[in-house]
Amino acid sequence: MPEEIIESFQIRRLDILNEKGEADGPLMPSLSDDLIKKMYELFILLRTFDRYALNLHAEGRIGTYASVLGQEASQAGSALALEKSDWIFPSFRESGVYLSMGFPPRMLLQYWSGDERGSRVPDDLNIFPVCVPVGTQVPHAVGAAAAAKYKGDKIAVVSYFGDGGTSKGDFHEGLNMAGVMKLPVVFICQNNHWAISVPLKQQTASKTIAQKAYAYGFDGIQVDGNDVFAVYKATKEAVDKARQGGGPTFIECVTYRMSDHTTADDAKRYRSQEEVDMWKSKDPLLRLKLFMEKKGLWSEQYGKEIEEKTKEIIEKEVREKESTKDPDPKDMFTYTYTNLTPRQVKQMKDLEV
Amino acid sequence: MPEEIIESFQIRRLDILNEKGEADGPLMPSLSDDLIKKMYELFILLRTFDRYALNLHAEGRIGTYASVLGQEASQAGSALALEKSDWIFPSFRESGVYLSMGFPPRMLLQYWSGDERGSRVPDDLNIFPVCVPVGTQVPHAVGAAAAAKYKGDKIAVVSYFGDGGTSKGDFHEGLNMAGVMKLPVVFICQNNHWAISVPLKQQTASKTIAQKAYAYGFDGIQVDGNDVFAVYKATKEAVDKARQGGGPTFIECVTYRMSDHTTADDAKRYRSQEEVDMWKSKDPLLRLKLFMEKKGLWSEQYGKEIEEKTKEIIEKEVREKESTKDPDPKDMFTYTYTNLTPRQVKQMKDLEV
Amino acid sequence: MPVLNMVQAINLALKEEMQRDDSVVILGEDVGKDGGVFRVTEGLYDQFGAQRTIDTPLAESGIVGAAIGMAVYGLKPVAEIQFMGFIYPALDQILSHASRVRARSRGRFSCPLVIRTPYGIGIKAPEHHEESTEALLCHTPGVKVVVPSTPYNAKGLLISSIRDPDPVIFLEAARLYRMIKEEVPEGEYSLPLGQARTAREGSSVTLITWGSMLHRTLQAAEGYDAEVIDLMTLSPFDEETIYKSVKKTGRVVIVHEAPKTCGFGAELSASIAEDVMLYLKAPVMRVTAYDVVMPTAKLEDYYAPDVSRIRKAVEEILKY
Amino acid sequence: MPVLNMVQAINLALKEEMQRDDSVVILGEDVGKDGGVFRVTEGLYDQFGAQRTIDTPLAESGIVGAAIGMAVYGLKPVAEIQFMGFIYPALDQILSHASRVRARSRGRFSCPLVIRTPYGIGIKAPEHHEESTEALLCHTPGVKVVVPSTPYNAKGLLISSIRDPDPVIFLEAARLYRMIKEEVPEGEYSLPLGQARTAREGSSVTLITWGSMLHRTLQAAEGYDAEVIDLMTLSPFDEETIYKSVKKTGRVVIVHEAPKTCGFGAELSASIAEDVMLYLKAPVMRVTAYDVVMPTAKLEDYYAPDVSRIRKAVEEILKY
Ligand SMILES: Cc1ncc(C[n+]2csc(CCOP(=O)(O)OP(=O)(O)O)c2C)c(N)n1
Ligand SMILES: Cc1ncc(C[n+]2csc(CCOP(=O)(O)OP(=O)(O)O)c2C)c(N)n1
Ligand SMILES: [Mg+2]
Ligand SMILES: [Mg+2]
Repeated sequence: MPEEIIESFQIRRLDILNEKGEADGPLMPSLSDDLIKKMYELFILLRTFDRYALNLHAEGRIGTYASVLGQEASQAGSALALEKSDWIFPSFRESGVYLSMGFPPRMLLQYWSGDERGSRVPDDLNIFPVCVPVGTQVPHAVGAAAAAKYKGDKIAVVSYFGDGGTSKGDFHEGLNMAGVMKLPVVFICQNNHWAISVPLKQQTASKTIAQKAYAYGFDGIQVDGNDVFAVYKATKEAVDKARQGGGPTFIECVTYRMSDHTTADDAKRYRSQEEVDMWKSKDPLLRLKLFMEKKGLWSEQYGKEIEEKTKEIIEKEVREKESTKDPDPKDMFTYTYTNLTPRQVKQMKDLEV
Repeated sequence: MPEEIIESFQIRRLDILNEKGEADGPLMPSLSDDLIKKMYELFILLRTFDRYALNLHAEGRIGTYASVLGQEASQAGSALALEKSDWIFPSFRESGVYLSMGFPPRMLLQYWSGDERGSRVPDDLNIFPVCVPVGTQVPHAVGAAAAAKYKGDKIAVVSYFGDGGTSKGDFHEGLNMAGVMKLPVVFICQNNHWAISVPLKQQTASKTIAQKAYAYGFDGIQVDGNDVFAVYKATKEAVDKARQGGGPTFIECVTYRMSDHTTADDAKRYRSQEEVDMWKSKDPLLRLKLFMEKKGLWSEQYGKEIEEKTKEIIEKEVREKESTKDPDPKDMFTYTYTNLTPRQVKQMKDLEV
Repeated sequence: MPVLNMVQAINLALKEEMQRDDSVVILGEDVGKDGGVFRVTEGLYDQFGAQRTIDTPLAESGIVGAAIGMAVYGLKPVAEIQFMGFIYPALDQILSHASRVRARSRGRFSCPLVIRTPYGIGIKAPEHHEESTEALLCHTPGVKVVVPSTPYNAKGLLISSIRDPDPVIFLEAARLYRMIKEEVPEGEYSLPLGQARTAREGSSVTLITWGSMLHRTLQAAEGYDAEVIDLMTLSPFDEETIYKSVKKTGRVVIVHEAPKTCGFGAELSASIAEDVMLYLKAPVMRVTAYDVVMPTAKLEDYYAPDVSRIRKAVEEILKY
Repeated sequence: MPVLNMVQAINLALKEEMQRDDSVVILGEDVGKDGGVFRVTEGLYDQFGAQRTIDTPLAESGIVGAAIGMAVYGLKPVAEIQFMGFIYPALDQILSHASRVRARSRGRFSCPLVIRTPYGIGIKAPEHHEESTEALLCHTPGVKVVVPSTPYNAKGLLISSIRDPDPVIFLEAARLYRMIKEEVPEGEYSLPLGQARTAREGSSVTLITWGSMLHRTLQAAEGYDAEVIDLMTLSPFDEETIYKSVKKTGRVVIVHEAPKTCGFGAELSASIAEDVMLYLKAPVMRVTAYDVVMPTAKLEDYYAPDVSRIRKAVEEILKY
């Protein structure tokens, strides 16, 4: 009875599309040209939305905004692998996921303006409103997955969070419960290397984030989060497995937050330009474009067309958002409970003056 | 750039002393006869204390009590590897750790009677009072370790918790911080297979508890928790490593809760007698005794002497505890803040009537 | 009609609601096979199976967080927190989410969950097992707080809580679990949330209390022409019943077992002062626990109001 | 004397205490290299290094739990919670541990820590960034709650809080951080905890408030013979100063930005009713936020008291 090895693990990493736009043959999933174009068009949508949102903030026309620049592959790539019937529990940096699922851009802008009507998710989307307290959305996803399993619904639930989110107790409690109950849930960590000013190394001593899954008895995989094919493939496999009763999967998308944390932040205070530049060369859009060019799926004209179409869409959404009247102050009473309490009825009278 | 393995882990398990009392030669640490006898004597102390406590509860002379029966090797074995200058943050099932560190038995009985003076830890012991909210003591240990490191004190901090405790957010937040800061702290999980009525399998899907350490970037090891030599050795190595700046270690002691959860519980409602019987054969005391017999360290007479001496000690402690007057109700005011608040001064007058 | 104690009455409410509605599921620590540490969920595991009486890992924030996810998805989860002292790790989920799902999503999502938890003094259990921090929850718009005081109202209120479309915290006085028995109808009946009851009529002083303290208060009221109001729901609380009584008696004593400062009694007193002060013949008095860290068993009897402390206040207020 | 805003005053207090006492350490999210999201800890990382200005992982319960361990071990940790809305996950550590270390161990251990956190409305930030739930903490015996209202008292109170042997929650009104500047002495001075100050003298009505609301209240008081009391410490609060003023004016308006029900105003009102009711010429009034889920930027101006709502209450109470 010597000292013995009783368990071992190996953490896999998936890379398909490299920075030159070359895809690994055997690993490359079979994707229709339409889907690949959709990926590209979503990238443009996300990037355009992001640019407009940053500008609108700079002009004081919306409030604090959290940019998704650099994380397009992680967000659009994973969202595209989902069905409309799947449920999504995002954090606050998932504008790209919302947009990819068809959430109206003007509502996102409303949200970032502090207008809560922006969080009245359209009835045909099973995506939860933005969750600000980091990590707290994880148990919600687990509970929804438990409910789906109990009801026999063949859906998957996806929870998004950042590298910082993995430090929170709720992350742990949620993943552990998902493991025990073998729930149809996929945990997608966008490891963008920073939690405001805290670099990954100070967030956790774990070499990969993917390996944290093994603490909960299910598989974790690391993917190049700037590689839309890898993200798509890993997510697709995970949601399929979830729907088939195979239990949870953890996906670490290794990516980078190209912007400041939010418009309230100044990243120059704590990180080097060299680091940012290094990641510029790993841009998810550039490599997708190179790939498509090689396949004959991209031309200058197509590129221009998409850009213009997208700009038009976003500008229209901005106009619509800006022409929306401010919410009725009474809304805060109306939605606190299903019915007003007697005390609220009295208090509401203040607003009538 | 194919799918590749980027990280791998192996979980080790340490067994030294088997159920027949045979020790593995190469793994056996070199222990003085005195230390081995001390282990035995502590086992008897723990068991005697436990028996008396259960009886006192049955007679209504103390309140709810959490038995340590079956976990003597995990508790005494680990405590014996510590120095007096080390700091300990126990949960509520560590009577055996308290006793092994020299905590007065009568104070433990006071504690379990709801007399808070039992938690006024003697000045020469760095052990924290019982922590009831599961898992919450883990960050305390981490903070103490950070303080020790900051001050340059060459000590180790030890935190104890159960298998159930590993599910709590505080466990996660504490271990993660310890990993990042590379702190001199040892996490000892007494995996006794049950958290009240919840069996290990429903607590976590992780095959071992030890492997959870790899989520935090440090080593975890599983030991036979009913094998005092294995527990001692693993703990000693871990505290030495901590003191030398090597950072945290996680030790999973695989053991079994032989009694009900507490005197308020009836384990027959949820677990089988067969399982309990199976673990009886793995008794930590029996195998230590067999080992000592073989080594000529145990004789009937020695056994009887120790039992009687221990009984006398415990009986004296029980008498002392029972002859102690009840605490002054004013104590609840006296210790809430360093100084009484004006409001408390007024309220305290009630007690003067 | 069966004569039940509070544990049995709550158990019956759960059983009937689970029978009636497949979307009602129970989750928590030891609620399944063990039937709960107070046996409140006894028998439900056998009847409804592990899918509907879920023994969770030891993780209160996870339990409440998962219950929120279930509720949003369309179930009606009834989560148990083993003791109120262990609800604190779940406060973030309650304050930041359960209470806000409806408001945040402007009604697209709602959160019809119930969190049951035993609270309060009187069981001589270890530290953290006898908390009474209802005021924290009552300061949280978006959740309701219900505190039954007898087997009959426990069943009726729990049924209403489960059917309520908003999150409800349901506080069960552990001291009462087996203290009193009374007739409890089988089958459906429900007591509306937000309504107090007059547990005793009287005209010279109004005693306001809830949950565990009701019984001591009733005892203390004996021999006086005292009205006793049992709030039953703390949030939203029934101003009307209180004010009616205050207008009649002009004297108010509030009894609760939480520390005085910022306890729910403060709100009652402040509301009365604001709205019906001109009817008062005497200052509103509060009989409460002291502003100290809650002591354990040996001192707990000195901590919370007992009959004699309540009587003393009644005597004093009657002097005005 | 330097003229500083509140951020600078707090920064100075931290710097001076860290210089004076090696056992003072800072920990929290982004407090180190970034100097805090409001720049309150700016420069401390450069001066005192990563050992004393610790950028922690994103884990509020862990931060407070670790701070407790540090305090018990002999340090004087000053933990920052990035916004008060993120203190909830740490409430368990505060309520179950920080507040009880001394009582539980009968004085063997103590917990001299400070938890700083920005609170309150007025910065148009996303959800959860403008909470004002001080009442929860004031209902917790064993912790103190301090809320400065100007750069000068922020520095003095923070120094006292750091030196206090018990745990202190230090609430910094984010709206005030850069709103006002005043002379703040360099070097040691401290303001005792538990003492209110009369920010404005008057004799016809007493306005009681704290933190961010002080300035609106002072504005509202203009033109009236109103006394304004700035509590500065909420727990334990200064009954004496309040009662003295109430005895003089006979009229009280309490102003806070938390929802009304079970806000700290309830305690003030109840205490006044209990202890000095006979001096009152009018019901004690509360001007507070509404009992609703706190709205975000677009509606926040309708939510909390503004000058006109405070004035309305003053006008009304003066009619009595
Ligand atoms: C519980 C909690 N604590 C603190 C914050 C403030 N905060 C907002 S985002 C953030 C960092 C999040 O980092 P990460 O999870 O990596 O997500 P990212 O911003 O990189 O997308 C912090 C500290 C918060 N929102 N919630
Ligand atoms: C936060 C919290 N939740 C619930 C409880 C009630 N409780 C006490 S012990 C226990 C089980 C603990 O299991 P484990 O951690 O394995 O320790 P063991 O009892 O086996 O020593 C529970 C649920 C508690 N004390 N604290
Ligand atoms: Mg990040
Ligand atoms: Mg256990």
